[in-house]
Amino acid sequence: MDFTPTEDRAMLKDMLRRVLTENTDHEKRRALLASGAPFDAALWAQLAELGILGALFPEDQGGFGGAGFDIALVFEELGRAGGIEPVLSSAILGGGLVAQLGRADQQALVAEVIAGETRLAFAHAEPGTRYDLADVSLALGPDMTLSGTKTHVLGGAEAQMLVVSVRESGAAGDTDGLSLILVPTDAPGLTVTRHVTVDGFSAATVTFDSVAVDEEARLGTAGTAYDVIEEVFARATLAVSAEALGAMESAKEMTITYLKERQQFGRAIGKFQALQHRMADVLIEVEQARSAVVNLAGHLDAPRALRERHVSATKNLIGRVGALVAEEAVQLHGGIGMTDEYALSHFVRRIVMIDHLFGDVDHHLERFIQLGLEAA
Amino acid sequence: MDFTPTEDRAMLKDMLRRVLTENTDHEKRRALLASGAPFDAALWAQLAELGILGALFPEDQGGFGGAGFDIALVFEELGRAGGIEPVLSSAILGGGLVAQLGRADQQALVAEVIAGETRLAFAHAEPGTRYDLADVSLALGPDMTLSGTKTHVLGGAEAQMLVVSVRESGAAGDTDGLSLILVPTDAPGLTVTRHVTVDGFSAATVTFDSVAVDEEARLGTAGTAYDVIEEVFARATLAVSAEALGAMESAKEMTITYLKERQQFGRAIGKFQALQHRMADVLIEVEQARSAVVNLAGHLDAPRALRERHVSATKNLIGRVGALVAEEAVQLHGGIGMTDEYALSHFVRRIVMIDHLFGDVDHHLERFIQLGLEAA
Amino acid sequence: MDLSYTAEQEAFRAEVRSFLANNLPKRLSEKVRLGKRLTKSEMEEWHALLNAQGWLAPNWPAAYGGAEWDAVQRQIFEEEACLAYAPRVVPFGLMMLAPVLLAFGSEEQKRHYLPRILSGEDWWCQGYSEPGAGSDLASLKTRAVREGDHYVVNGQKTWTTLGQHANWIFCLVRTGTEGKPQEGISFLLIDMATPGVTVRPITLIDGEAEVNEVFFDNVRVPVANLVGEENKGWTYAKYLLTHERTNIAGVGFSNAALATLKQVAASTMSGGKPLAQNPHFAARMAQVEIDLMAMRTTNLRVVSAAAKGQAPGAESSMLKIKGTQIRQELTSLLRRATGPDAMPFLPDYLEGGDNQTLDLPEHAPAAAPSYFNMRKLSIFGGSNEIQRGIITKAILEL
Amino acid sequence: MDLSYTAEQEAFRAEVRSFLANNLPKRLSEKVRLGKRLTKSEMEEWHALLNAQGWLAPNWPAAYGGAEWDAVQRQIFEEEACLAYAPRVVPFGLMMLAPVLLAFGSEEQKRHYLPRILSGEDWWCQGYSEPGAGSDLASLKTRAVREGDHYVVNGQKTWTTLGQHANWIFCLVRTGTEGKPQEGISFLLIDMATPGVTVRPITLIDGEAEVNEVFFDNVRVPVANLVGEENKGWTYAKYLLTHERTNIAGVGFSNAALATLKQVAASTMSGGKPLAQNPHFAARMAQVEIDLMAMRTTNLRVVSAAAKGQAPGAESSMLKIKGTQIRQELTSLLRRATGPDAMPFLPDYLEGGDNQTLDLPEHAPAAAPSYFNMRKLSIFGGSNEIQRGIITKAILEL
Repeated sequence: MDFTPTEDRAMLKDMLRRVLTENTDHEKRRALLASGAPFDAALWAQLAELGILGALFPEDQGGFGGAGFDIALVFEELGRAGGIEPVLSSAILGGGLVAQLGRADQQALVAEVIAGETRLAFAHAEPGTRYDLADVSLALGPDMTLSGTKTHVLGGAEAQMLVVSVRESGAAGDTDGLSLILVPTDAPGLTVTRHVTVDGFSAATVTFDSVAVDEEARLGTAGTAYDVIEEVFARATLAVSAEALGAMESAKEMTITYLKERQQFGRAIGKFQALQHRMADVLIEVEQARSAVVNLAGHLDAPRALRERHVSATKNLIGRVGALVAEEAVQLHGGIGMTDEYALSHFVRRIVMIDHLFGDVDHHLERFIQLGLEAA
Repeated sequence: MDFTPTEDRAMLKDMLRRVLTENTDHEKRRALLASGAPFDAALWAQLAELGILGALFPEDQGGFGGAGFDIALVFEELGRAGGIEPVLSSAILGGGLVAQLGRADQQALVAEVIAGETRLAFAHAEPGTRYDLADVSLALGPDMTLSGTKTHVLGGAEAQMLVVSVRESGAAGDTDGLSLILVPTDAPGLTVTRHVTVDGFSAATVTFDSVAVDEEARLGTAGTAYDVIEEVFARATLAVSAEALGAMESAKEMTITYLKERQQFGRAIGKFQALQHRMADVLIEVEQARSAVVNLAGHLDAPRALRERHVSATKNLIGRVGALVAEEAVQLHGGIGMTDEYALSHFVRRIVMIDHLFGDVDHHLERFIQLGLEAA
Repeated sequence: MDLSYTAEQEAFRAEVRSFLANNLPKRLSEKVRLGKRLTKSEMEEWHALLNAQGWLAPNWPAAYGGAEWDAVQRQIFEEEACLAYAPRVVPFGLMMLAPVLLAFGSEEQKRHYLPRILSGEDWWCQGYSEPGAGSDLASLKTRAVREGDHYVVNGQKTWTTLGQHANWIFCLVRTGTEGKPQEGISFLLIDMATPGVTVRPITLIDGEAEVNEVFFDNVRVPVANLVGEENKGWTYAKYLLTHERTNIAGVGFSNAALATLKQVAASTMSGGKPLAQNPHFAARMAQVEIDLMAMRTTNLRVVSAAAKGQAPGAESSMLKIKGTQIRQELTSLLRRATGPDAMPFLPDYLEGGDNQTLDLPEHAPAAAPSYFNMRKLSIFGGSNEIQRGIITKAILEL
Repeated sequence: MDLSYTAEQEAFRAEVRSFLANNLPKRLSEKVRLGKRLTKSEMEEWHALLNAQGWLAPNWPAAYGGAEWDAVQRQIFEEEACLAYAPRVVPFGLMMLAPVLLAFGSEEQKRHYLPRILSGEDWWCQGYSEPGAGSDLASLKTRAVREGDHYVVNGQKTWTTLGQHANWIFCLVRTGTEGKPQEGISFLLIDMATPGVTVRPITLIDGEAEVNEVFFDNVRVPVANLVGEENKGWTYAKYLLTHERTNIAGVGFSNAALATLKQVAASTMSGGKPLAQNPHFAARMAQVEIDLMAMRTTNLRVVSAAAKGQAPGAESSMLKIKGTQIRQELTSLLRRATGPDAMPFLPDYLEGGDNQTLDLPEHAPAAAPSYFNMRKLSIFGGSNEIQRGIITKAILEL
């Protein structure tokens, strides 16, 4: 029972926070987005160079971390700074899948991901699918060509290579029959259409028009990808939960500062007891969110049933607390909290939209109940 | 569209409030309960004499009211005063069933109920049943005897006659096959065991040991009682919703008064903004509760689907708002709000326990959804 | 007590419904239904259609071209217009300036300005809020100094909704510094074409530039543009707050939002069945529907009292708070119903582009932006905290 | 970061579990499990069993018979004891008076009083609150006037939990009237057998007489019964609030309450299937379970920092609030799970009667009374509003 970070992690955290503080701010991010750039390329290179991407992989995969608490640390800081760099899409999702399943020759990709030279993305969702991981229809038949659409592909337009989930047998919703295929984004017949998300990230729709793949492109054994997808989504859920926590910390701190500085009716609005008590509740719930992140980080390598129980508990709690923190931060700020030019807007959008990633509060509440009934 | 009470109702309301104000208070109620008396017999006689029971029946049943707004008016005032007299059990439930279904000779009972001379009760729930109205097992077979148990019979120990729901065909949960039988409480083989409820009302468990009944005792046609039971429960739901509203009004007024009078940290606690804002929210929700009561009162004679939609909407809202008002009233009072000797305790217990009568918030939320799906 | 409408009221409802069916351009209602943003000319189009019908100014006297509807009629119109997804009428001239002019303006002002509001010649915006003031409206700093026949105005207003389309602005300005802050405020009408007026749009959290900052740099305003008496502007502004806040509960909007939500929940598949049959989502949806059923009646109770001449005071604060909570919950549920499809940000589509290449459900692009935009409801127009303060003083008397 | 317990801690847990299995009388744990009320002798029985084991005073120094457990050990014991439905140890002497004596009492006081707490010879109760004071503790009025070798005490205390069983009371009394209200308060030990002490039970909203009023009418208390210095009592009382509020989150209680709730939900039929499978009820139950999973960790984070010597300050206010919310929600859910069977009021059964004639499920009679009783959690011991004030000052620095 020890809640102190190890010395290595404490150092990494300090360094990451310093780099992000020095290199990101709201003005810069707005200018970047206005220019059409998907993220800050210089910062991306720096993160790779400093080993931030390597911290997300264990030693046997070429990194120097990869544990739940490493992921939590990195993403909490990214969330706190409001980074929009494709760490989640390339390292946790794409890189995580290749590292778990890739053959020796494919593992070279992981080293490139860690170096920031290659970016991967995971093309999984399809039109009309929701949060069910097995809801995949894109068929890979004996002719080894793909035709269809993948949506909401995070970082898809900036990736050189996609990990694509495909169905080789069964029907949408079956956990059996799923495979993963590596497809370069410049493959003939593949079209990537980029869009920006509400919270400023870059995503894409990917269409496949008779895109030919071969057996070499396969990640792992045919038809058995579901378990690894679920495991990588557990890691991704931890990542965005920690990111939401970091963004909540920023929103909370901005709000406390604002309460102290903003004068109304002749005094700082932080002197109004009704606002004080609401802020106290926000504080308590942010601590609960932190505990939820700790719980999932500490159970990321637990047996599947226990791990997934924490996945759903944590994502549900993060979603509930996130909505409270985001909405209270805006409300306690008043008008200024509604403006795009004030940094709070970015944190609020990110906190709220994270509920739409990897399952929302309702999805995970239902799943938590279901897992409990299965265990009983 | 008119939300002003008719002149007759306004007069009835004034009179009833005056009578209740003059004749009930918390000390008197505590003394009554401590003495073992189930209710104030003198007040009961006075209510009957003043026509309060008659106001709950339409003219063609020997009363002079009986509309939703009459029921709402009477029970809001009973709730406001904290009355524990058996108006619900005798007039709305027992009396309502006899008035709806009774033969000409049985209708004489209604006149006795209105006069307060005879008290009826409705023996319906059975051990382990919950809020499903059709969950009745007590069998009436060809030998015309009853053996079994009815629980939670409101006013059962003070009634001269019981309306008993019995099953003549089908299984527990079927809406078909239910009948109603009139059984005197002194019938051989019938035992009434009285208990007090958490909120100070009198109830009973009734056991039947080969109690013989005859065809004459039947209310209405065999096997078809469900629709009338549902209708009478709609009226009862309105009654307890209005009663809860009245109790909320009292709890709210006591709390506002307390906030003005109670000094802490050198000023009235009502000057603390955090408490002011919570009280404002209580006020808003009590207005919502009033609207919910109005909605149900106004749709009590609507077609079944519309009526029951309002039954479930109103009871759900009353349950939610009731819990908020009760819990905030206690909390804003502090310690004194926790004591039995302070009148608030009675209102709080009644408001909360009304959620356990005729279906709680969850039951009616689920039912509201179900009715919506059926209508769609 | 009677929950039913009179025959006249039902006939009126039928007339409104028929007018909407025959006159509301589908082009506009589809944009409203999908949460898209209307252009200036589209807003003007609907304004003109209502004016032609004589229904543009429900609460003005007939002498000035008003419809003279009572509160229940206005409520009926509001409900029907919202359910038909009619654009909202831009309220600043019609509902906010006009009542002040009618009550406190000179005959000349009424005769000059009111017809131009109806005709659409003048588009008014509101200059109340200032960057430093917020909920503490009376602490405003924009100054108007008398110089001969003019006031010279310097300062800044903010949160000026649709100010980018307006040619006139009605402002609260400081003309006196003595006494309480409320005492030195005047109500001034300013032509935005006057030299020294600058409008800067503010992009909000949803990505839309719906509000503006308005700067005044030595703007010369004829003294004739003062409404009522100098230093009495606070009284006129407060008059609006207590007497003219019809539809503050937003019942019509909520009815329409609930209808949209139900339709989306019925057509969105989740775990192999419609989301409307998911018990958790259905529970949230049912709860807000139940709250709305009660609030419709709460609103009618206040409206019907107002129709009897009892001016709604702090009751409108209660309606504002509950109405806000319900509207925000409805947009929150629509966002969540939309699931992953709520993520893409498609400003071109929202600004009116006919299609989007991502093949999303039609309601998806506006789901998240509308949710973020609706956070304003509990902030602007007197924050819900200010409303709780009003309730505390006026009803609780604490 | 490491969420697992050390081998020593796991061994300790096993030892606790085994002790409970072998020593906790089923007679007592069944009463606790069913929410029944323990008699004085039953509470004394458990006190004696723990004393025999040397586990009665976890945080006392060994020299005085304490177990000297660290914060994590105490947490483990608490969890296991609660899950085994052990009675709670009456805390007033052990956890509240003793730390004050150890820190501020004279050697003589320690040697005299501490052993008698362990042996059960003295049953202490707490005399802090007064009818007029409430959350404003420092405004207390009970006066102690020095007359020779005695203080003469006059006044009234209230909310004195289990005072009906106690023979001693530790009191905050006013010995000075100058300066701030906090400055003239002293900490006095009073033998309740002294003439002039009267105890009057207060029946609470749940029907139980758990708390009392204690009246002092010219009660003569030897000066030797003063703890520490005169007029310094406020410091000693505050010491308790910041240093000795272990288990304020009530995680152990909540674990046990959740276990009971789940068992009831699994065995209660509703609409033909167990209530645990009703999606609405299951959702409420899952949500509070998820909150509790997080709070367990929040609590351990604070406890583990405390074990490292970082005194928990305002963090315990956060734990108090969240812990209260969870415990109250759990009793609220149990009440609702019980349905109509929660209605009968059966005080005899709750006071220990073995059966009830109504044939209700065993947990039913306590369901509603426990819900009402637990409302006290957010009021007594520093109301949740007071805790939010502490957070505002100490953490938010507003």
